[in-house]
Amino acid sequence: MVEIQNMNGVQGHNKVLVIGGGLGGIRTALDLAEAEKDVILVDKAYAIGGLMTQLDRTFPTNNCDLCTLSPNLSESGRKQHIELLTMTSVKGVRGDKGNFTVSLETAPRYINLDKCTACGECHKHFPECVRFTPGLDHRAPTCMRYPQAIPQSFSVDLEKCSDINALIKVCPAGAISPDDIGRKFEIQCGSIVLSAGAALFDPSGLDYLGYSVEPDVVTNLEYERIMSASGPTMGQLVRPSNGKQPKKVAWIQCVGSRGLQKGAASYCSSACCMIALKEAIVTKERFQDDIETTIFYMDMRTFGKDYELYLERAKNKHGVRLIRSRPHSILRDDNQDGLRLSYTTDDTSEMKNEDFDMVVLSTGFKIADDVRELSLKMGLTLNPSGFAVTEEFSPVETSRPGIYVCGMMESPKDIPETMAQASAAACMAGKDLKVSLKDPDGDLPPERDVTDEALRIGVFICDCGENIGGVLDVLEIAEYSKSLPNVVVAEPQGHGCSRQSIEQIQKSIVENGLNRVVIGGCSPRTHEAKFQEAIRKAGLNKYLVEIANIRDQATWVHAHLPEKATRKAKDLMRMAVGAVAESHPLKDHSLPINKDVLVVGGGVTGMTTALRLADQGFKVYIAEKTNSLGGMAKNIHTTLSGSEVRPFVDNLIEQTKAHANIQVITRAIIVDHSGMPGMFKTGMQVGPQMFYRTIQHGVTILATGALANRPKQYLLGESEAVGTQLETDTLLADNPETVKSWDNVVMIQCVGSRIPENPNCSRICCQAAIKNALQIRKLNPETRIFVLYRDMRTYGFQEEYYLEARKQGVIFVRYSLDHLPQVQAVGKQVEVTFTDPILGRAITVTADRLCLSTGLIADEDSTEDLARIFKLPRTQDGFFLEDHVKLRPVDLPVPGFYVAGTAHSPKTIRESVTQAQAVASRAQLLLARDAINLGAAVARVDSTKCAACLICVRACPFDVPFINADGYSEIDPAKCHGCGLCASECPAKAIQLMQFEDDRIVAKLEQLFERMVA
Amino acid sequence: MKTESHLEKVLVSGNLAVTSECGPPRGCLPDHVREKGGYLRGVVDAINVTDNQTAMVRMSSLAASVLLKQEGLNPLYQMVTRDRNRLAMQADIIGAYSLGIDTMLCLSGDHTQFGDHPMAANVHDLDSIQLIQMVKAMRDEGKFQGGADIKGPPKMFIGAAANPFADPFELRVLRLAKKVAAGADFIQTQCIFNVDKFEKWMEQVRRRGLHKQVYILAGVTPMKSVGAARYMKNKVPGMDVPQDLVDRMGSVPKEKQPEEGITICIETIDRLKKIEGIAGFHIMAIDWEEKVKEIVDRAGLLPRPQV
Amino acid sequence: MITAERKPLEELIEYVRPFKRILLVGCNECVTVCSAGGRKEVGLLASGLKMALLQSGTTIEIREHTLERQCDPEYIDELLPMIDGVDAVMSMACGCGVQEVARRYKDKPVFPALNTKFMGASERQGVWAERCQGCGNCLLGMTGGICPIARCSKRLMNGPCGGSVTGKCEISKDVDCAWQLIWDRLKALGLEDQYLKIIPAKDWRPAGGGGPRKIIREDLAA
Amino acid sequence: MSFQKRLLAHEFVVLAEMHTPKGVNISRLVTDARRMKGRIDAIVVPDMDNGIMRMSALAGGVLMQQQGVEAIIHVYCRDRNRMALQGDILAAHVLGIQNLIVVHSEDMSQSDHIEAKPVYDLTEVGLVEVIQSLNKGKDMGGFDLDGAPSLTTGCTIASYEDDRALDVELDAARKKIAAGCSFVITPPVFDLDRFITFMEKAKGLGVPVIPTIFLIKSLAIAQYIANSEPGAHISDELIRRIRKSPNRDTEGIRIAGETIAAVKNIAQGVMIQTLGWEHRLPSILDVAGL
Amino acid sequence: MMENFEPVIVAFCCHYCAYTAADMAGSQRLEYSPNVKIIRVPCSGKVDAIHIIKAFEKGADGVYVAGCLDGDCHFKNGNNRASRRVEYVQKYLDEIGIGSERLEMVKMSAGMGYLFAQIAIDMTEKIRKLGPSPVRPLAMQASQPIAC
Repeated sequence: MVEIQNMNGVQGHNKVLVIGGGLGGIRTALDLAEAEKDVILVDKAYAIGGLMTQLDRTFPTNNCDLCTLSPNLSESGRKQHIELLTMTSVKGVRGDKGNFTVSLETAPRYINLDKCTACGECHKHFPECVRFTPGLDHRAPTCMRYPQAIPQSFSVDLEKCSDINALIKVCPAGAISPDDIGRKFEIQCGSIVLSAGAALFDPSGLDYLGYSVEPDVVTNLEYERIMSASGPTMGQLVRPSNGKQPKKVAWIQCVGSRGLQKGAASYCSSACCMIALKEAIVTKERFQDDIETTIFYMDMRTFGKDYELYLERAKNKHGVRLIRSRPHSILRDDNQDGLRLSYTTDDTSEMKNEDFDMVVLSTGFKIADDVRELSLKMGLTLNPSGFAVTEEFSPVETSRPGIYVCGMMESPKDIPETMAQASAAACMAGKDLKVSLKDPDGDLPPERDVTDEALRIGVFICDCGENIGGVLDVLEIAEYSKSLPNVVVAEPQGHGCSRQSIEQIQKSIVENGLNRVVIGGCSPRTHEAKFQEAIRKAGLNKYLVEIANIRDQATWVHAHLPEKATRKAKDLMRMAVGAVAESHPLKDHSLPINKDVLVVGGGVTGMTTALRLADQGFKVYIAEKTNSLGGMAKNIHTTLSGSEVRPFVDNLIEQTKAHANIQVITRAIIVDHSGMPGMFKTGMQVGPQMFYRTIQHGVTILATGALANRPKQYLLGESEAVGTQLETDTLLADNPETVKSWDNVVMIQCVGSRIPENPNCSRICCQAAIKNALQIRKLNPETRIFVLYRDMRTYGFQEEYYLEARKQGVIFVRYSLDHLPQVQAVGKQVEVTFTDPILGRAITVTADRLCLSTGLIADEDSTEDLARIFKLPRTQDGFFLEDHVKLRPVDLPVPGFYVAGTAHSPKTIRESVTQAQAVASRAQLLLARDAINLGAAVARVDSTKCAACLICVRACPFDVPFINADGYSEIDPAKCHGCGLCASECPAKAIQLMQFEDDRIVAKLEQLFERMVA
Repeated sequence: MKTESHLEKVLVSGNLAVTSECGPPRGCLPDHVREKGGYLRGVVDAINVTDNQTAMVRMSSLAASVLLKQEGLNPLYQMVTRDRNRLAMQADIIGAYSLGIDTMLCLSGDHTQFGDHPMAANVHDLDSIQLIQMVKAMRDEGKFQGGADIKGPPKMFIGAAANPFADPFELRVLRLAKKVAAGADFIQTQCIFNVDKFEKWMEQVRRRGLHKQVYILAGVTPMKSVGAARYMKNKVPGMDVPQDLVDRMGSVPKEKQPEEGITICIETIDRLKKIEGIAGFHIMAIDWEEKVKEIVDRAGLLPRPQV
Repeated sequence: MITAERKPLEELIEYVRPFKRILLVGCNECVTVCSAGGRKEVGLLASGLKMALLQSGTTIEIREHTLERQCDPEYIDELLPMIDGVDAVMSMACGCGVQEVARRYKDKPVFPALNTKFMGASERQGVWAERCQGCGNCLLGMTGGICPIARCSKRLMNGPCGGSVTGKCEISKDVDCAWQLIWDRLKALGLEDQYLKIIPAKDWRPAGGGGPRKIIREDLAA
Repeated sequence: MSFQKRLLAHEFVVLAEMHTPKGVNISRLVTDARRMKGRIDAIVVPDMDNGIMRMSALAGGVLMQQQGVEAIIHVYCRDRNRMALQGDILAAHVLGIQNLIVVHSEDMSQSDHIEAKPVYDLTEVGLVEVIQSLNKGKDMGGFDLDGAPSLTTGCTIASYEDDRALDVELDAARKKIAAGCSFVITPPVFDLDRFITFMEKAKGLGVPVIPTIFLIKSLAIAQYIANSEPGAHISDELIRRIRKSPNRDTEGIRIAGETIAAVKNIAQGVMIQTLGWEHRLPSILDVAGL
Repeated sequence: MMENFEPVIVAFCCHYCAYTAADMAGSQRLEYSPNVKIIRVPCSGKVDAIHIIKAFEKGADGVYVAGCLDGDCHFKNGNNRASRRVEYVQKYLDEIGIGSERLEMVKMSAGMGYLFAQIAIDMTEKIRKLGPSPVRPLAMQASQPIAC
């Protein structure tokens, strides 16, 4: 081993070390890099991507994960601020916050990354010694780990290699280096983010589930692999035992979670319910009535934003069968084809048997031993399950200052929460770092002048896995495209957005002298920028590309009409080829950015965001509607784990008020808004006399919170004995004597939630009920507490408190929407009548206190007002709708806008803080820049045609055009918003909107109808 | 005395003059004119003969005037500037005078849009004030408008119209002043229902001393029904019918409404009589000429003076 | 500016129906400004005519061209290379343009595509209103800068008729009473006295009463 | 006709409030004023109301005059002593401003200069008396002026919650009127019936009453006023109307316009308060039919 | 002809709402008629009358312009201008003889994938009932039934 001391430069500590190249680690690294901060990203695997790269699709959009993740992956590959170290593990950490020294060890890959082109020759000839499988799958996969792997390279297992010299010879690039001995070295950094992810529970030890003996019993991850287009069966759903398509598939939930089995974790793994629903829905979508899907569950934990709607969709639209039961066993008789599940349900004690072709075990997450070891090595305090312990109100800060965690390291969670936490970790880890500016265009080749060249169009068509290729014949489309005028090259391109494909496209541009490019793929809304950048790197002006959306507009929406979808795809390709022929090189316009921030809402979320950004030197305005800071948290006294909320909130308020960079504007009502990212102007009415004030800012953060729901139900507001959980929390803090006097307490869950009028789950009420139940029992262990619930949704570590409550004798009784509890006032008490499903009869409890779990709802009035003023979309139930529910949970679809906290959806204080920090990180991406790119879509006037008629001057919504001294209309590209209204109204056709020129639009029309005339 | 006009004589004599009108028929029905004229014999001092009233084609005002003259009545020849240019108008004026017509009213005329020939060109070579000027120059200077001498100038007694109720109100008196300055000898006003407002107008007229320079004949109209009242209130531009009059018409049974209308008309005349500067009345009983006598009688204006 | 609007398509179809190939000529001056005959309207009309004729089985070729101005011979010369190939010309200009094109190209039928309306001003986007009738002897100095000839329905030169109500003309509530406007303005300017002056009978010769008009600038005329 | 003359002639006056900038960028103020020229009778320029330091009303008023729009400026006792007040009032007259409104100055708690020292050398009534005295050619010290101003002075009535509070307000107004005020500006009108009742009581004041018309920009603003200022009497119905409107900001304009039309025959004018949305004034007047 | 008639419909979709809604329909896998071909524009107000007329001239059987909901336009009032323009062009289409019912203005928010799909279905059905545009070039009418 070669010892290398300190490979960093002078500013060695001005970096963040991110450990773990999964989704969370990548997000953290990207956030930091885009905020112009330096990152070292290490992963012990030979390619980054983590667990998510193995999933087929993700809920709730059922998008292909690779499509959504891979742009992020290749982004990370290109960033100048990120140094990527694969096959590298952390050996030790010395020093303190701001001044860490980390020893690392890189294992030998035996392949020189600089030379390897991932051609696959080595693997073809020596499959046994070339590593490419994820290793998680006990059945042999047949492809690379995933097609967009970063780095794009193989890895050699030298021990298994019998003939090294032969291996060296097959490599055309000469990349095999058997002398690679790896290295040990140290790096310095200022802070560390640990995002090592989770492992999955191994169900082999559970005999009664038959996992180790029955090939048709698989884990959920294996099921994902089977369903995946890049998986072992190329996306064919077949039974491992006989290769036939199953007819009945069952899912068994909570395998390895909620302390149910031997060796199982005590917590809830949080994401498995949604995963099972997704797998069932995707199965149903693909096979409809050919396959029957059944999920055996204990509590359906669809507590995330709009997840309850997903559950409804699974049940009602797709016919996924849901059975509340823990199956007793999975058995197979020798002469029997299927697997026999034995189970009982609530309504009967009789054992039921049912046969299935496949059984999927929803295995939970756990911390892998090596990760636990690493955490201990780094000196972190861990909880008994091996998760890093963090502060209640600072969810990503570990016990060791300067070391942060995100994702599964902190607690089991799903992707959007991981993304939010990853951004939060970036925010916290990067807050003491200086930006290190680098010239972004430094390595760009000069732009080729194509003005006098004859048209040479290259067409590249993505199959996007099954997404496009599954419906239509990509090869056929490519052949067809070749026949179109001026097309020089037309070829299928797999996942066009993968790094590999991008490189091939770039190569083709250079080799074939292409000067226009058409991509047949997904939406230009999401991928145009990526391909623009790609062709720019190949020396073309970035506006010489056109995207035909043959996925979102053809294969996805005409999946059952493959022939017509193919024909439509051809139409779309022809239109794009025609249009790209009319494209011209354009120049981007930019403007200096205003780095001030407007935070709307002064609750915990708003203040946290403001403080994080203010600490970074940005001036922050907090516009708060009420006359004081603090928001909803002021009414909460303790958390489930018993932490005091008040001191935390008071401290936040104090810090906020004292911060030199923060200006708090209370009693501020936003009334108008204009501008664009980096130069917004917002008008508000302030103070009791409501004077009008405008603030100029670069980004806008919505932290407007939510309202405590108070439905007129169960005598709420009528009987003194009835109150919400929030009010009970206050009583517990202020009047413990009253609480002590209660003999019987009933809690009703899901009041005003999960009903047709408000279909979503309020997420926080189950833990609130448990919290109050435990508190009440602490004050008076004699109190009898009944919790009437529909599903207990104590996700993550909340489950442990749920178990504790059960242990203490709190009685949990399930009710259904068909049999709602009945409440009647009796003097100062209330009589609550409900049906016990196990006993099957009605029970009446005379309660001294009825606590209603009413949850949070969106402040309909105010979100509607703000949505109108800021032009933001909302969900059906009035929360702001983020840009991408999975990967961009705190970004709003309007650039420059972010959302955090309960304005996004109901959540706990801790979760709100995470989002607040995440938003602070995301906002820095924009604020780190000095100029905003306005793009090239601006209106341009041809003065020789202009009649100076003033129609553009009057039509422009932003008062940009004017008649200049020469007597012609002039449009300042820096002010033009690019709507094209002037162009469409100009009677002299003197105005063209770049990128949307008339010729380009008419070309599309001409091409669309070309076929019909021919 | 500027002319031989009977109307002028009545006015100069200091009596309250009474005029009424007769719309010529829409066809060759000379008897019709004679019949209408008959109702007014001995009742009024001059009979206005309208000129394509409301822009509908009718027997020419000149011809109908001559018919009345032949009956021994005193026609008041109306002329609008809408249909003829200055040549035609001057020709007709000397023609009329040659046929014994010595009193005329100069108007601009309703817009063709309201009539049955909306496609017709509106001539408006002159406006009403310019017409007055022209007639006055013909009479007093013996000159055609183009400047040539007239052999035997027409001695016309020149009338003009005034609407005290149209907008802009401030301009109404000024416009009257202009007409007086242009040479109007007498004025017939728009139908008066809103006596209060009319009084205000007269006040300004008096302030300017116009009532001493021109004879003002107050226009009145008997309403036949509440429907007619409403129509005039709402549909006729420049007409001011107070709501209480409409209500009053509506408060009596339908068959009594004509009677009520006449009563209102007479009450109006009584009130107008008290206003300083009123030289007479112009009773516009459109297609109701037979009632004029009753009105004049009940208003105490009969018999007509012989001058 | 001279304002115009497109004739009903039906009428235009009848003009061009006998022809195989026509030239549609726009004008980048007044009619562009009033959105009646600029490049855009030329394009719209060409497409519209083609489609309308197609329905009766007639195909027609329409060449489109927009001149800087159709009332100047130098610009009209631009059409020379195009004119031979067409059977007829349709002009999207005011009457001047139509006549000038016809004068220059004597052997081609020339049809008007527009109805020339009036000399007007744009009150606001998309609304043009008559302001001048070109009477050749401007009265505006006496009428507070508001023309009673172009804007009074009866061209009254000495004050409003009896039909003026709340500032609107008797012919329509949408038409301002010109005299109300004049009076308001005179009042605002403190020039009320000006109203009392009688404007004498107008000499209409400069308005065209003396036959087709011509302006000759001796110093400029060639 | 000037504002003063219109008041005397009992003609309906339309006033609009426009704030001076916090800073020296007067372009918006000037543009707004120019746009409204001819459509309103005068522009009311508040001084540093709400305790927000801005360019002084005196300069703002002069700017308005320069644009050819008559100005009415606020004067109050919080920020200036009797010397400064008198000096500024004389200056105002010399620079062409003929109208003043003596307003009640708000306390400094919501100010952007909370540390500032309030002056209160004079009371409001005292200030009115001073103006009258100046009009007559004498200053507060009893010294003769070399040339006396002639200023029309108005006063305001504050928001009141009940009849008792109203009586107090009317009493105060009466005193100011006795001291020389010749018109009063009322608080914003949101409830027409209530305003009619108010007008019956206010008849006795004997001077023209000009209600404030407040532009409600959003639902949140309406709710805020309803909650924080019960005296404003924003009805649930009004709030519902805004909530249900497909276009909430133009709904406010419609409400303001309709209110103006409704008070046209009851009051002697309106003072429109748009608080930053002066560009909406023309639309309000359009709705009002003015 | 009518039975096999597959109309071709052009949908001009604004980038911010309608096009996003179309993408949304895609990610929700909402099936709609393949007859609808989308042309993306930054704002529905960018759709020129000429673009609409040209679409018909080239052979479209139906056209619709899809913008944001009232008050939601990213460019203030582009969608309302588009509405007015569509009304104007509808009148012209009547004059030409194509018929105003072949052109529509629709409005939706970015989240309304279902509405996008529904409108595509409805519009296709409506145009199918109306039959081919009377101005589909003669050459096209002569050719075999046009499937989409």
